Amino acid sequence: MTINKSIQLNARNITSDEYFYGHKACGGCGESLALRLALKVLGEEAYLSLPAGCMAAVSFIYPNMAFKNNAIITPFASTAAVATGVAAGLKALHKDHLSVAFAGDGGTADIGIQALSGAIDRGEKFIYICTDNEAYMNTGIQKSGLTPFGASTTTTPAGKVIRGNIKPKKNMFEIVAAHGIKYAATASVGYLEDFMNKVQKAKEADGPAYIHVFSPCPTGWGHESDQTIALAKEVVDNGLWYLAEYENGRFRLNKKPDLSNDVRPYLKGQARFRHLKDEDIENIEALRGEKWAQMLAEWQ
Amino acid sequence: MTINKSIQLNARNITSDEYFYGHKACGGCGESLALRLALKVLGEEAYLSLPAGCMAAVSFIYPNMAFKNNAIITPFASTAAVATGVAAGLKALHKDHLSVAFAGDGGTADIGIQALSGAIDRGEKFIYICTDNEAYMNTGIQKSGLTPFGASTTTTPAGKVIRGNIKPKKNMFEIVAAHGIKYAATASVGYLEDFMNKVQKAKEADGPAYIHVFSPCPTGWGHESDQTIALAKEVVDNGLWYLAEYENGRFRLNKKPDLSNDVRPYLKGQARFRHLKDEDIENIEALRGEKWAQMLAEWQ
Amino acid sequence: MFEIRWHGRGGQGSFTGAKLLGVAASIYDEKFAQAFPSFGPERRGAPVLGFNRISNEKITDRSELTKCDYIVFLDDTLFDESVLSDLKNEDALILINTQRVFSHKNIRGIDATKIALEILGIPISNTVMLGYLARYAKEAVRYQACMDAIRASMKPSIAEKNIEAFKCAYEQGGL
Amino acid sequence: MFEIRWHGRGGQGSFTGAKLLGVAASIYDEKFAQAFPSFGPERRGAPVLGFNRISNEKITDRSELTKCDYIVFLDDTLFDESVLSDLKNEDALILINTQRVFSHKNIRGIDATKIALEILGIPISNTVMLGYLARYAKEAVRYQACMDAIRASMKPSIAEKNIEAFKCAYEQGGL
Amino acid sequence: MKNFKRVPVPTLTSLSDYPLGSSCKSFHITDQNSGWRVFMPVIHLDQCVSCYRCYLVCPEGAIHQNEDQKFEIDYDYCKGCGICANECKIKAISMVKEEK
Amino acid sequence: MKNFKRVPVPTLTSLSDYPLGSSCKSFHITDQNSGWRVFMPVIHLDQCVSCYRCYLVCPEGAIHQNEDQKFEIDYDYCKGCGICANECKIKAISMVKEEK
Amino acid sequence: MSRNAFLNGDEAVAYGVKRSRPNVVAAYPITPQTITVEKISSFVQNGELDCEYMHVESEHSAMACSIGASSVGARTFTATSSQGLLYMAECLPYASGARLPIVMMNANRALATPWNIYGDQMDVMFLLNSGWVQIFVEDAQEALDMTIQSFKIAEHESVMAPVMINLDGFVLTHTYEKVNIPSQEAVDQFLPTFLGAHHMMNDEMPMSMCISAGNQHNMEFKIKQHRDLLRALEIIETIDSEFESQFGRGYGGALEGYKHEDAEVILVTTGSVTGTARVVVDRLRAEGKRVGLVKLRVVRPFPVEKLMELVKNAKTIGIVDKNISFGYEGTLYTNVNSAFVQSGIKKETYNFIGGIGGRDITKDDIHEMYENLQLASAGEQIDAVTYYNVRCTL
Amino acid sequence: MSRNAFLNGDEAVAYGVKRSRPNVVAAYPITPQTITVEKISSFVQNGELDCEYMHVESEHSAMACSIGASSVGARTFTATSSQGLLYMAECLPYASGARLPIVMMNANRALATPWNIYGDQMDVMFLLNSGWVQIFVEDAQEALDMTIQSFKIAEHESVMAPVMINLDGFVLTHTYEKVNIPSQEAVDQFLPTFLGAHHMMNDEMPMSMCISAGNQHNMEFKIKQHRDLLRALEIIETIDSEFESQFGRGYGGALEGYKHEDAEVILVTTGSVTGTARVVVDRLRAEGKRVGLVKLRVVRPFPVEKLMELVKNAKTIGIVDKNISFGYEGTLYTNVNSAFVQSGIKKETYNFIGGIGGRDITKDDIHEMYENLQLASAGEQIDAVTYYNVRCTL
Ligand SMILES: Cc1ncc(C[n+]2csc(CCOP(=O)(O)OP(=O)(O)O)c2C)c(N)n1
Ligand SMILES: Cc1ncc(C[n+]2csc(CCOP(=O)(O)OP(=O)(O)O)c2C)c(N)n1
Ligand code: SF4
Ligand code: SF4
Ligand code: SF4
Ligand code: SF4
Ligand code: SF4
Ligand code: SF4
Ligand SMILES: [Mg+2]
Ligand SMILES: [Mg+2]
Repeated sequence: MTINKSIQLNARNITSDEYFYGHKACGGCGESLALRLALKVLGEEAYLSLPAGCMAAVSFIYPNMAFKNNAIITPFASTAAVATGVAAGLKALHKDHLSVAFAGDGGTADIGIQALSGAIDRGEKFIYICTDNEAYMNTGIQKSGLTPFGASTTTTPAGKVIRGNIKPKKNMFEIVAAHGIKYAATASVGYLEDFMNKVQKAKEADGPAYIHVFSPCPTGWGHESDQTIALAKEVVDNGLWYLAEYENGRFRLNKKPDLSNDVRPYLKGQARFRHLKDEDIENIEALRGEKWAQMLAEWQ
Repeated sequence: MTINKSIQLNARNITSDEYFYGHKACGGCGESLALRLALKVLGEEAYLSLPAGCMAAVSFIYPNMAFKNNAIITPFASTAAVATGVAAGLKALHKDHLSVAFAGDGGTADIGIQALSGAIDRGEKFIYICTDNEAYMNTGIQKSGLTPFGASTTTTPAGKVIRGNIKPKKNMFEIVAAHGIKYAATASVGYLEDFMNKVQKAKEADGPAYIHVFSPCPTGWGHESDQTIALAKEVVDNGLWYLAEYENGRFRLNKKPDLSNDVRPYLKGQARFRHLKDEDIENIEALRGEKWAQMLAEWQ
Repeated sequence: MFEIRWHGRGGQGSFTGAKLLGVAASIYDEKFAQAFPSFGPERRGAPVLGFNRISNEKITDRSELTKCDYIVFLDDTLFDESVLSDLKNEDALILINTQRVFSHKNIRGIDATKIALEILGIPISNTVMLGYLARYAKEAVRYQACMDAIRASMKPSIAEKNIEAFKCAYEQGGL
Repeated sequence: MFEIRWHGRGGQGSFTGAKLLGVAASIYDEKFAQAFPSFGPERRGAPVLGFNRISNEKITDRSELTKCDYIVFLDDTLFDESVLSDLKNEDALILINTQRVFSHKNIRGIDATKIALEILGIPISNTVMLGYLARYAKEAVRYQACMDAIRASMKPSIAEKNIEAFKCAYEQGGL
Repeated sequence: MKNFKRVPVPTLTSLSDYPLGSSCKSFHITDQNSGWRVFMPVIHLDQCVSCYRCYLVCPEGAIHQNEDQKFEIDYDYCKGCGICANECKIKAISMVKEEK
Repeated sequence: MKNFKRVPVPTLTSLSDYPLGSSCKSFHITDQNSGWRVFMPVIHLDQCVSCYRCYLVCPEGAIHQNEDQKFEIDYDYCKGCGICANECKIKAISMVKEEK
Repeated sequence: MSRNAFLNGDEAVAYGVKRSRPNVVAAYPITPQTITVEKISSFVQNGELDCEYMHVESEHSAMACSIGASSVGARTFTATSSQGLLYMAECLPYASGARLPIVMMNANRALATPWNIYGDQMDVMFLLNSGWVQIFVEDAQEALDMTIQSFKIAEHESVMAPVMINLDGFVLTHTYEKVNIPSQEAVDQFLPTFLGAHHMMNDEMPMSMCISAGNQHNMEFKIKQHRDLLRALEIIETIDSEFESQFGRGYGGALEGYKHEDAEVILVTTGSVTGTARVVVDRLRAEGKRVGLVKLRVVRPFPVEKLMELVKNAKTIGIVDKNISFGYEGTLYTNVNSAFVQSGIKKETYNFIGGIGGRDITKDDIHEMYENLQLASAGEQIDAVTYYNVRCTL
Repeated sequence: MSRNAFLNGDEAVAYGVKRSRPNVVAAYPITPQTITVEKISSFVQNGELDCEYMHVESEHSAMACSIGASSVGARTFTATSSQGLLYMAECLPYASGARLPIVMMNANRALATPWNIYGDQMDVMFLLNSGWVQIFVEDAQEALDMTIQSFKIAEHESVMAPVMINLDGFVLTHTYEKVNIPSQEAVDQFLPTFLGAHHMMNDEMPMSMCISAGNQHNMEFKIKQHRDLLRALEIIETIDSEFESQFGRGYGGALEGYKHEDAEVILVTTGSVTGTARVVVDRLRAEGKRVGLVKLRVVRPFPVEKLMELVKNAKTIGIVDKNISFGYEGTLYTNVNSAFVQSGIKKETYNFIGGIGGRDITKDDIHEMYENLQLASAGEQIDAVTYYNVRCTL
């Protein structure tokens, strides 16, 4: 249970070229960092598909195009469909390039899950990277299926009767794994080498691959823009997020956090959790406990 | 590992009333039997939602309405959405009735999976029953995500280059379970008491429940109409289908088949498998072996 | 313009009969032909219809076909006297696969199932009924064209038997 | 008709300033007002605009606002001399939150951030700039209406401080 | 089904005879399906042991217990699929060719 | 980015100057983002130990190693988020108020 | 007691919804509709509105959930825009065929591709055949008032059809102005609790809904729906009058004329551009020009007769379209032209297309439209279709 | 060598597709389109057609996959109908805005609710604003030929737009007739391999596609698309002529007149009903009646000028619509009427709505339409819109 070391990409041996530049994301945006580094692993020959969402919105504003790669914005619901269409087209034309999709949590777990499920099921090679900032950010911080329990969003505000979001996060990683996908992993921009190496494994997988990367959003979460990496690390260290892989039909945990870590420092740094009462925080800790109990029991 | 005996519904103690009658399904249709018996468990107060598919097509042909219950045909992609809309409407109007969805394999695993995923995620009580006849039957036997490996359908015909469907069935039951649903189960019209009792458990579940019932289709599979029950039993006995439950976050197998059983008698009775070569059949047996290895390892 | 209606059950091959007739008239003869099934959500076992139009000129009419020159029944349980009113004229005929004897002047019967069982070994009587129809509808379709159509449309393994069945009905008008 | 444009950065509250002005004029005064933001996919940190129209008659105009009576800058790094051409007439003014000194006859500066920091304890200068605007745009909006608007729109805990900040700019035109 | 009554086909002479929307009363059955049958099941009551199996497995719900506790077939809706005959363990049901 | 060149804003005087469809050449960057910054990062090269961390974590890719192997910031695209400064373990980067 | 508030169009709709006391709201976020659903969520989370709020996973499901809820008799609201509207397209004739009185706000926005979040009316014009009542509003007050009216129209037993309220994206949805929020009591009086209808699922007489009807019957179902929608025009007028007598604000029903009676040339507009045109009309009238305006408030059912009545004295008519039917012309133009032909009235009509993808329609543009209409009236040849404010040569 | 076969419309399209050698086919089944995709699958599984066949999970994805494939320069085909067409609605202007030359067969079928699998044209008429070239065919041969032509139209560098080929459900899709299948060599000559285009993703100059364009630019993108689609009319005519000279079968381009030159009354039709109308025209001509027919083959771009040319000698025009825009009238009627107004030509036009939900349009119906048109010509008052074959009173 250690961070995978089989392939060793790091800041020094990845390409110094940039394939994602000049975009209009907010300063300190976690998603944009995930894209930037993923592309350094994937290379400029990869064909990219991105649905509506922050990353598309900040990167294709005519006449400013932030990707060096071939890239296409997809209808919001059809990231994986367009990406596999691209893959099929390239295959039919005998062009040996990788088709890679990047989508947000809403675009993945909600409106895009059907296209993703179908694409995995078809079994053709492509990579899908979900950048999870835990809400619909591009439209102004609405609740998605991956918004965590307790978070205040604009559609689950901290109200007098209902205090923020009352549903836990969807188990997107496990849902994908249940499709019997070739390779799937979770990651965090707090652990960037781990993330890059997982992208590399996805690249080498013999079929569809999925990576779910936790990506803080200063604007949507209400934290200082310089805290993005720190929060993304802390959330792994306190067990509210986990690093894991699914390969050859088996799950593997990459890192075991100290579950006695207090979750408060993590929550306190973010406006979206500021309203939480002690009982809410206890609930969050309880959910964490349940999740880890299940993972530790089943994923060894 | 025995068929669940906690609740004991059987032919003698279910209601003798019929709530599904005079429909235009083919003689010997497995799906229609599943519906008929499920309704005897659910009762006539349940509100039903059915998408396009054989069951809707044969039951709502003006002026012939085969359901005694309140019932609505839904757009093909939105069974679970309509059903949860019905549930929300009933709740808002303070009417305490169950909302139940019945959909085919295509309507569930392909075009309807997004609505289903969203509905489970919202966590409100409703029951979703997938009647799996392993293809799009209403439109004339096209491959769905639940068509098994090797089956010839009209979009995966037994051709000179490609012999039938080359993809295994989607793991629909596990995908649903990965959502952390309250109750999920697989069943077969070959084991009707088991099915009815699972419907009863779904009814009692405190949140969304899902049942996936294997339902032979004489027309689409090319078997004699009187073999429907026999095949649905045989497929469980030879391990090509399985009876299982997911409850409180845990899987449970209800029946362990004899995996040394030859799959040929089952396949031979069906025109859709008639073209299979020995190597294809070996492949089917290998897939069966893998699946059971996984289930036996993880679901005990 | 000849207009023909076929009655059968989902699964009995009545529409295949209509298609064979169309192929014969339009591909293996100089005529023009349409063949179309009854449209609808019919399931296996439910009564279904098939239709033909055959003409010396190009057929552009796409409306439903109501009055017929010939009505063919692949199964006598589907027959009902009321269809007599769908006949186009005095000479129009109803052709039924039956063991029964009909005395109406516009009705002809043949035990096509028996022929099919004898020659083909299965109770699929569409090619027999095609032969029976061709026996009467000589202006609509030629004998040879029908045989060519069967040969071209069926797997060689079964084509010859079907031609034999066809011939039997065509030539003997039954046994 | 008074037309006003606010310049700020995503997150600085420039549009809140425009909204307060609109509330003051149309709810706490007898005037009619519109307030609308610049429309677009701007992210936090990017320059954004806010607009007001204020009139004695009902405002139905929905077109873009180009020439202004007042242009307010919440951050002097956003200011650029070229905006002078957007002023409607000789009397039109540009009001800037700045420590710098501008000598142009149509430009007035105030160190709003300093006032905000002193009175509110945070560098959010929109109510200060509203006060500074109200000081000049007396025909567009009344002093009392602005205070009512702030009181009604903000949480009591911060409303009074903001009124103080507003007053400071309104009365002293800076410190 | 026991004591089941079909409803008459509605007379539709004006648009107001048509339902509003795309709705119709539930369990509004105007048709029968007996025409679908090629073979018909016949229960030999002398052999029948009232095991309920045929009643359970009929996809049409066309078998029911009548007032005398005997199993009976509603031939208006039986499609002749043969499942009951096949599933009756003691072969108390036989399939016979339908006559017109 | 090292040696990065912006392209000029296209002149669009007739419809034929517009791209076909909704396409545009990739990496067609006409804008800069320096106006977004309120604070700017300054690398103190004397302290820097070339650990690559700031380069790795910058969401803008605005930090690169120049010809002299020194880490350098492309101020045209740095948005001043402060991540680099925060992540530099030895605090070799400081954030200073942007002046116009 | 009614009260005044400074609201944008989206918020105004949200208050209209709150006052209408829906049982179920199901919606999916999309710019520029989001403020409406955010506001409604906050009403719910604050306990100010007692309804089932469904966080759905897509617009197709937003409409499908609405169909489900409405089909058991729940008063149901949803809101969308642009891509979302098209994503739920399949469900729109579905709901109207089922005669479900769902009310939906649509924030008019451009369609991809290229992507664009600004306001034009391509989205709704795409969907005119959907069987929904299509209402366009001009300002935030009308948005609030029509939200309330819409429920009453939709649920009227002779209408029983879904209603879409169209608000121009940003220029209406995001522009704040003073809005009067009527009191709950007054609205309750105007819009009583919805009690369901016989064709909906219910416990007394279970219903089968959204059934199929073969070629024997389908046409009659569809003609009935069409007939009733045509007849709804009258009810829309009546409800607007009732609203006016209770709240003192009326909108002229399906169409409102402005200085049209003696106008020689008339511009036909929908939505927010009407307001800008009013300014231009006033100016031109001040100069003595006989120009007028007709605001098309209801585009389905299409008010042929009333339109003919309002423009009857004019010689030349201009139709402003914030949409293009690619390969033809503006869709309102097509619709209005047909009204003339079928009424047997010959007028010269001209199409002014503008505002695509959020492009401003300026007062100068409208001024020019009027000038062109006057030239045409005077016998000069002008193009049938003109594109305004295109920033380069064709 | 070409050969004759007895095919239904769906199969004819499948053969047209096979001959066009697509690189990618992505489709989802729906009655009455299924036969086409089944046939194509069998070509693929038998090794007769070398293409990537994608078994997608929905129509939205069918079109999205097509967009993906086409955007890298692959020749792409898909097919759908009715509910499926509406389910992918969002992707249609998406593809056309991106100028992707996708070809799609649409089996025209009624829209739910009530559900109905029969043929009418409500589905395509719902989508006329989508930026697709809309072609309607009359028989199986035309279906096959137009499939081949469609790829050539779509991929023409000045058109570069997706094309939809509409076949009336069942009456065309399921009706068998003799069809000539041209040889592969001949088709290869007519339709060369598609080599992609500069605006598509490629290795030489990477492209960003389906980008966003704000209010500064969006309108120009859209106007360019619109302008090019209008100009495509001419190319459609040319390609049809080229096809005719190579294969001996031409269809008259966007419109085909039948005995129209000296006709006093003309019926305008689309699709299969044209064939039935031909029979009636012949009969009436035999009786000496001056009746004619105009078959509208291309509805987008809308061929205003050519239509005016073909009907110019007629006094009264009838438009047959197999669709209703609820709350207005038949959509073709609306479109044709506008063409008259913008051309400044005054004719009396009448709308004949029939065939909804698969209701037969009989020869007697058409006979009656002609009779009514003649009455109208003679000055009698007839209704602007008449519904044919409604089996009960309104
Ligand atoms: C069909 C459709 N519905 C809604 C939208 C509006 N929309 C665009 S981006 C977005 C939110 C994206 O959220 P997520 O996928 O989490 O990405 P993020 O912006 O957070 O990176 C929404 C709701 C759309 N573009 N298309
Ligand atoms: C959006 C949409 N796409 C396609 C269809 C066509 N369609 C109706 S039923 C059906 C197949 C249903 O298959 P399944 O869900 O497996 O149910 P079954 O008929 O096998 O019981 C299809 C493809 C449709 N009605 N709507
Ligand atoms: S809103 Fe969040 S995800 Fe979107 S660009 Fe800003 S920081 Fe990134
Ligand atoms: S096709 Fe199959 S599933 Fe459909 S009604 Fe017939 S037997 Fe049942
Ligand atoms: S299955 Fe046989 S024994 Fe059992 S009740 Fe039926 S007929 Fe009688
Ligand atoms: S034959 Fe089939 S339908 Fe008839 S009673 Fe037996 S099981 Fe039921
Ligand atoms: S993080 Fe600090 S030490 Fe490391 S390279 Fe950057 S400036 Fe130098
Ligand atoms: S401040 Fe942010 S954007 Fe600027 S160089 Fe540092 S990490 Fe990059
Ligand atoms: Mg997100
Ligand atoms: Mg199925």
